[in-house]
Amino acid sequence: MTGSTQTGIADERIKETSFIRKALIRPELGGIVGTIAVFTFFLLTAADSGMFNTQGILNWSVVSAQFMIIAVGACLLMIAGEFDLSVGSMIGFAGMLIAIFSVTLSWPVWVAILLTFAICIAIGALNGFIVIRTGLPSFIVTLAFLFILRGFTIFFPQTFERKTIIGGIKEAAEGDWLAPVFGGKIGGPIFTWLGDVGIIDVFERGTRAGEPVVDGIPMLIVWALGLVIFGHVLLTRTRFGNWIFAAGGDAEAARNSGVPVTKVKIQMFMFTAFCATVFATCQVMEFGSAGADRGLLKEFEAIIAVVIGGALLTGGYGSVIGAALGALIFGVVQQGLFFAGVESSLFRVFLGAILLGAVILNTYIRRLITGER
Amino acid sequence: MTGSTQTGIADERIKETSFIRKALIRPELGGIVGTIAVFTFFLLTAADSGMFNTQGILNWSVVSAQFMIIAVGACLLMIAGEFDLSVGSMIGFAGMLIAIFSVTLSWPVWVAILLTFAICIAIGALNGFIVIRTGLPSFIVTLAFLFILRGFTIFFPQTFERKTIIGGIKEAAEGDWLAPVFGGKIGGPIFTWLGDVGIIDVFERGTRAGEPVVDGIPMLIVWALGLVIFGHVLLTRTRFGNWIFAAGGDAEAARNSGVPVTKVKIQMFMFTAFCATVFATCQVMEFGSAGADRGLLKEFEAIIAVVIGGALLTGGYGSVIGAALGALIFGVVQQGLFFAGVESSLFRVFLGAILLGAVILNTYIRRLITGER
Amino acid sequence: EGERYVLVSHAPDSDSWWNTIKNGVALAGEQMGVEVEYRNPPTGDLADMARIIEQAAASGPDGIITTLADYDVLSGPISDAISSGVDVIIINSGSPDQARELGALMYVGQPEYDAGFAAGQRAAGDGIGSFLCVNHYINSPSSTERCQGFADGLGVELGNQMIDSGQDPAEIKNKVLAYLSANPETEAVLTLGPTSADPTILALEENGMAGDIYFGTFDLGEEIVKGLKSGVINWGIDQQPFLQAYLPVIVLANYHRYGVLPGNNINSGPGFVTADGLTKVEEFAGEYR
Amino acid sequence: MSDAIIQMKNIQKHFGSVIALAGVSVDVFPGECHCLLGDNGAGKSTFIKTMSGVHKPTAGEIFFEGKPMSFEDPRDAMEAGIATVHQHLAMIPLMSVSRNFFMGNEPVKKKFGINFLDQQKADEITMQEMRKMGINLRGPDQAVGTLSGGERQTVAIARAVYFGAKVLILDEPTSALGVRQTANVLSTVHKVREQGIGVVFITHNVRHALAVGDRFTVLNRGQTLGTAKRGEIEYDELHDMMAGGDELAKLVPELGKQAQ
Amino acid sequence: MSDAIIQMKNIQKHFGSVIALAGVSVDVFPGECHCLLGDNGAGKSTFIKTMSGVHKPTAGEIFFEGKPMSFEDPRDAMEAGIATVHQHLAMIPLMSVSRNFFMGNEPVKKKFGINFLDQQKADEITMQEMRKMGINLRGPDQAVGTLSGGERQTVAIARAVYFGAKVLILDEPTSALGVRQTANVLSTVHKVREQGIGVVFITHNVRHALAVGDRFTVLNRGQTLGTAKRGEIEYDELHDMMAGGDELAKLVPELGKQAQ
Ligand SMILES: Nc1ncnc2c1ncn2[C@@H]1O[C@H](COP(=O)(O)OP(=O)(O)OP(=O)(O)O)[C@@H](O)[C@H]1O
Ligand SMILES: Nc1ncnc2c1ncn2[C@@H]1O[C@H](COP(=O)(O)OP(=O)(O)OP(=O)(O)O)[C@@H](O)[C@H]1O
Ligand SMILES: [Mg+2]
Ligand SMILES: [Mg+2]
Repeated sequence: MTGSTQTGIADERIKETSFIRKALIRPELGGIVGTIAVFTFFLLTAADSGMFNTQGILNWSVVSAQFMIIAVGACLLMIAGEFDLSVGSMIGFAGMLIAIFSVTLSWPVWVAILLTFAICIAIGALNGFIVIRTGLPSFIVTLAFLFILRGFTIFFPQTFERKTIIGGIKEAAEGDWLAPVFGGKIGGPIFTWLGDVGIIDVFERGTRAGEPVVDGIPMLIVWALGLVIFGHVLLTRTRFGNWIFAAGGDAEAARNSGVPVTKVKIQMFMFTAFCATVFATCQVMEFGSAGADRGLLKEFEAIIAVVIGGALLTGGYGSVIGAALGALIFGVVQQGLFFAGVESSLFRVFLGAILLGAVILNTYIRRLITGER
Repeated sequence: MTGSTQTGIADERIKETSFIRKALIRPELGGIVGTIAVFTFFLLTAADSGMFNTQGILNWSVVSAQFMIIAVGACLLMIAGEFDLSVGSMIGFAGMLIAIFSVTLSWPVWVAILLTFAICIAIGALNGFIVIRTGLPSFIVTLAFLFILRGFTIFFPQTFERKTIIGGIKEAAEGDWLAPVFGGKIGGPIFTWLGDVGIIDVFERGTRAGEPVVDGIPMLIVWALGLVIFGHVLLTRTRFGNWIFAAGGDAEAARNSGVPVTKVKIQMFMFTAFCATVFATCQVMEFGSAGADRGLLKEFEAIIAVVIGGALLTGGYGSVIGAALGALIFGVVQQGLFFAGVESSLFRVFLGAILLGAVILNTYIRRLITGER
Repeated sequence: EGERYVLVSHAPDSDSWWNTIKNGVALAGEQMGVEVEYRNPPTGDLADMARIIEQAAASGPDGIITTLADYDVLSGPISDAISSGVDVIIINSGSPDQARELGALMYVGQPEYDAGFAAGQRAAGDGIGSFLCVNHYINSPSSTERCQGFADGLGVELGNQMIDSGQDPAEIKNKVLAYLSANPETEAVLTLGPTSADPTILALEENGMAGDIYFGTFDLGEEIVKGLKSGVINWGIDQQPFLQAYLPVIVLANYHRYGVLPGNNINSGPGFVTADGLTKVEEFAGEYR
Repeated sequence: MSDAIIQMKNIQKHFGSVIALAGVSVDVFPGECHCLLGDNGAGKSTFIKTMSGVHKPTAGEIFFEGKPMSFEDPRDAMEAGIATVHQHLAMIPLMSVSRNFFMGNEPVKKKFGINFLDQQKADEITMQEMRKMGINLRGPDQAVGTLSGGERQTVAIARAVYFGAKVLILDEPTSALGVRQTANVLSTVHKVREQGIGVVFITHNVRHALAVGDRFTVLNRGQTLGTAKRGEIEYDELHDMMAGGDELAKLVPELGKQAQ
Repeated sequence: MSDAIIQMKNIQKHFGSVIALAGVSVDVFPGECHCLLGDNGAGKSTFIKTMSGVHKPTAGEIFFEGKPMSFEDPRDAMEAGIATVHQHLAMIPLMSVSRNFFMGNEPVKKKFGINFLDQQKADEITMQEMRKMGINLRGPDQAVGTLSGGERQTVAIARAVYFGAKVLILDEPTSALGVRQTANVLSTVHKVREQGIGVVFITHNVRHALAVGDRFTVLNRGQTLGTAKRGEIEYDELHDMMAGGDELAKLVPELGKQAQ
């Protein structure tokens, strides 16, 4: 067991690589660089536009938090080697279910929410089950569900309520114990105090004159951070996380090594559905209505955030922190271009360019790390 | 060279398969079965709704022909192992270019059309070039172009014309030699004659009373059939077709065997762009206007038609005839549901279900053919 | 001088009708010497629109001009904006009552349902009993309200008379043809804007029903004006989007400069445009009309 | 015979219309190296896959330490003590060596009542085990994709050995290896066997088999041609059996002999 | 020396920071079988890839039939008469045998002034060539995915031979093959050589090399250890050279010797 000198420490066939470069190259590097670049850009161009006052910060934080919620699900699923194009439709569908249960059928809101979660997670599991059993690419299977779920999202309210938008959920949710978990805000007293001592602005007039302009952190942000931390810990610190990487890296090899690939993949589909439902519930509880158009194209936005964050589209590689940074970049750019006063139709052009730039950078970083060819 | 008895004619390790089954299983089988099923269904449920009179047939033929045009491009590209999510945006973009050239800049329509073809095909080549050079998945690269092209499609007309719909192309195209190639109809006299002798209906009321209900075959259908035949011959009867299969089946192996994979893939991206431009030009010439929202989601519809037609999403396998049948199924179902009076929001649900059913059937057929595991 | 106003709409980027608004607001800004911005959710998602209003408020403008496409979704952000000292004018959708409830300065526009209802009554007066509503934007609540209002104005059940046509012109055209050949007894067609009206005109020309079938449409565009002129379209409902964009800027600027404010809401729409007096409309259709 | 770790009786396996195994029986004793030989497509991989729980046999019985067993999936087999190094490597190039090493058997550490991955332990063990095998990694987080084929094979074997299997299955571990790596692997097999572990060693190469094998079973077209003990059988005999009788030797005498 | 078909002089090849070849010279004569031996990662595949136009050398010269040559891509090399069977098979499983057979060299037939694929000719030739190799296909449209590994290897070799190469390069054609298939491949090499074609045969297996080789070049870590003629060198010597000197043989004497 000693004859192998080919693995001696010094290898004359490898040119040197510097230490700093090695310390820097990690999956999130692209996301970190991007985040720094984006903030630098907007600090230079839009500093006095209100983008970085309390309200402004809350604004892009909330938008980024939205992206984060679905990006975490999409990220873990992508690392597990699959992806889900039905996320956007699932958001619309879940919101509509809550509305129908709580408004049309007048069930208690907590029942509506829990039941919706159960149904959506079951649909996620069905997605996963079909993908695994038929061996079809998840692109196709979830594309089918993109259409099916959107179809029902339009059909149900038209059939039951003859509208494509169902409102009145805020009223229905009054006094409900579960609704504030999604639609509430936390930290109110702190913000009141901050407003009182003048650290943040207060409303100048109206019924809420004297109250701080930001009266708490929306639960949406709490969910986003919670999911990012959960996802990150799950992925990097647990054995299940290792299985996610393995399932996405090479399903066959993982299966041979005793990783329960089928279970892992289906659970990731369920988790993605869970994230979509969290997104939908927060939105419905905040705005009090569900519309048939909610969530359009969100699946792409989730995938874009994840890919900007350094994950490999084909699975087996990525990071939740990266995806969260991707979501932050996405949110800040989307809102920031507005603050900077850029023509809104050009947003898509920017988005496309950022996406291309980010993946090229990420690919380069990944090749350095994994020695992939 | 004779010691190998393992390949003797009779192999006791293979159970028998019937001759008929072998004769039947071909890539298009799923498409053929689907087409028969769809027509049977609508003949039974919607026979008296006018779906199968002259007008009705023309109706779903035109819709199917549209899908076919983009499906042929998507099919060849998919067989070459890539796909293009920017097809829909390209349709909008191409139409807008024609409108801007011919209306805003008042250039002759034929110049506008030819220049648009040149620009769009160049963009297709750029797509392909980026995919090949960076080794990124085409999903990401073309997703970026989906956004970039749509952004410009909205930005240009707003900047030049302060509108998002540019009309007046019909007027500009009057007397142009190239415009009728895309927007005209052929076979008018034959239809007049058919109407006169009573084989097809004539209008009973309105401004056109006495004229035959169908006064010619739109060039759209001619283009569709032409492209299908061209694609089919190219794929199955030329050496280039073999290279398309090879490039998609295993790019590395193909390259080692001397197939110019890079060239093949880039040319297929260009061909897809060409098909999208044909689609856009036909539409602009027929309707006389270009809108910033044209072509939305067409990329998915093309992919769905191709996949229903039996192609493998990951490349190396498929058939243009199958894709054409997929487009036909798509068009007939979409229009047929109207004739049959089904709630229109359920169309998406049907589409999703058909997609799932078709790919499962196709996967089964493919495994029989290729012995894939 | 130099006031800044932001107009937030609920329409997706590529919508042609809203383009008129965009042009109107730009013109008003130029004339009044104020800075104006037009913002909209790229996909038409109202939840995204709420964020844009919040963001507009954060950027500290002097006034916000916004639609009220869904009271539930938008009331929160709008009332927060008002409370933080931004003056708000509601345009286009929502209702004068809702605008007042929120504390907006005024309402400029014509509620979708009411417009549809009025159109329905007019059609009923012309002896119409059944119709086809070509909805090219089924996801949006306001489109559905127009169809629903029309049906209620006619006094019939909406049911299957509204079709989800999609936005592809060829598909719209062929779906209309399919519907009309499957339901030949249909007496009227209602389209919701240029996107659905233009292909519908072609469809009717193709099946010979042009000029024969009763045809009404919302909003104006080049082809619609031609249709009105040739008699294919009986009437168009014009809310004059230009005014919905232009007037609020004028009102806000004058309010901020001189403290003057009209006492009433403004009805932007004169209602129906018919073949009479189309010249101006023709000239500026899609741009300012 | 009753002290065999694993007994496979009359195993059959069909894939659709393909009969991959038509009744194969093999048993493995502790401390022996049981070689499975056979031509391409003979069913060797399929056979050991039923042994390691990847496939379920269509018919036949498996006894593990005397008790009838049926493995639902590879985890079951692993937990029972069957470690497998598959022909097509069970390594994931994008993952680090230590994550690969512990894939499916990650060490955990309880913290706040939750089972966390014990990354530190995993890293230490990986480095140490790889060093034992003569491979000096740049670090435990080096991606497997950066290793050479021989190194990867060694990681896979080290992993299997480390997890204290009672039976170690190696599916053609030497086929793509050079002389040095081959010697390395063979001496590992030798060492493992001396620890009392039963080894199932699959190869095309009769010499490799003879170098370490105690018993030899030849498969042919899904059936056993019999099992022989070391010393009972000679190189030529084994070679002819693999080639499906002596016909081949006659046909290409010069090359056939010299080659193996 | 001037009648060598191909002369590779001092070929270097770097991949980023990896030096795969550090100056290797080899020449091939008509009708000879030149064996390339070497451990994993020695650079054998990289070397023949520069020969067949897949890689461009970082430094060094290639002379083909005495004239300096630089191949832009594999087509150039093929057209010059260099046929290669790559280690990782150049076969596409989803495509039919006949389409694979002619991949990159499809026969064409002019009709209406357009070059159409001559499918019938392709099918006939494929069936006939495969029959020559002892493989009876179900039909020319059978997918390669349904063939066994050995059969696929044979298709690849048959293809290379058919296209009338002046040099045939085989990259480890036998490593995954059983006894019978190996004998088959070796006898094919023998036949090809007798037709006056130069063969470059890469293997880890010294016996396979000795069975058919005329000259032997050993690569080690990107460098040549020298070239020897048949009869000038013995099994043990070659084996030790491959293993990088005799140190190995001392370390694992029993196994090392017996194994190969
Ligand atoms: N999943 C599968 N589906 C269908 N047939 C299969 C499957 N796996 C193996 N086979 C077939 O079963 C037979 C035995 O294959 P197996 O891989 O066990 O052979 P092997 O002895 O390991 O060959 P090699 O020496 O080439 O590795 C072959 O005919 C093969 O084609
Ligand atoms: N495309 C590439 N990019 C980077 N490194 C490469 C590439 N191809 C080969 N190498 C490296 O070059 C060296 C030689 O590889 P090569 O494949 O030529 O070896 P080989 O002698 O064929 O080995 P084997 O016997 O395992 O096939 C190895 O260190 C390998 O990792
Ligand atoms: Mg095997
Ligand atoms: Mg090699």
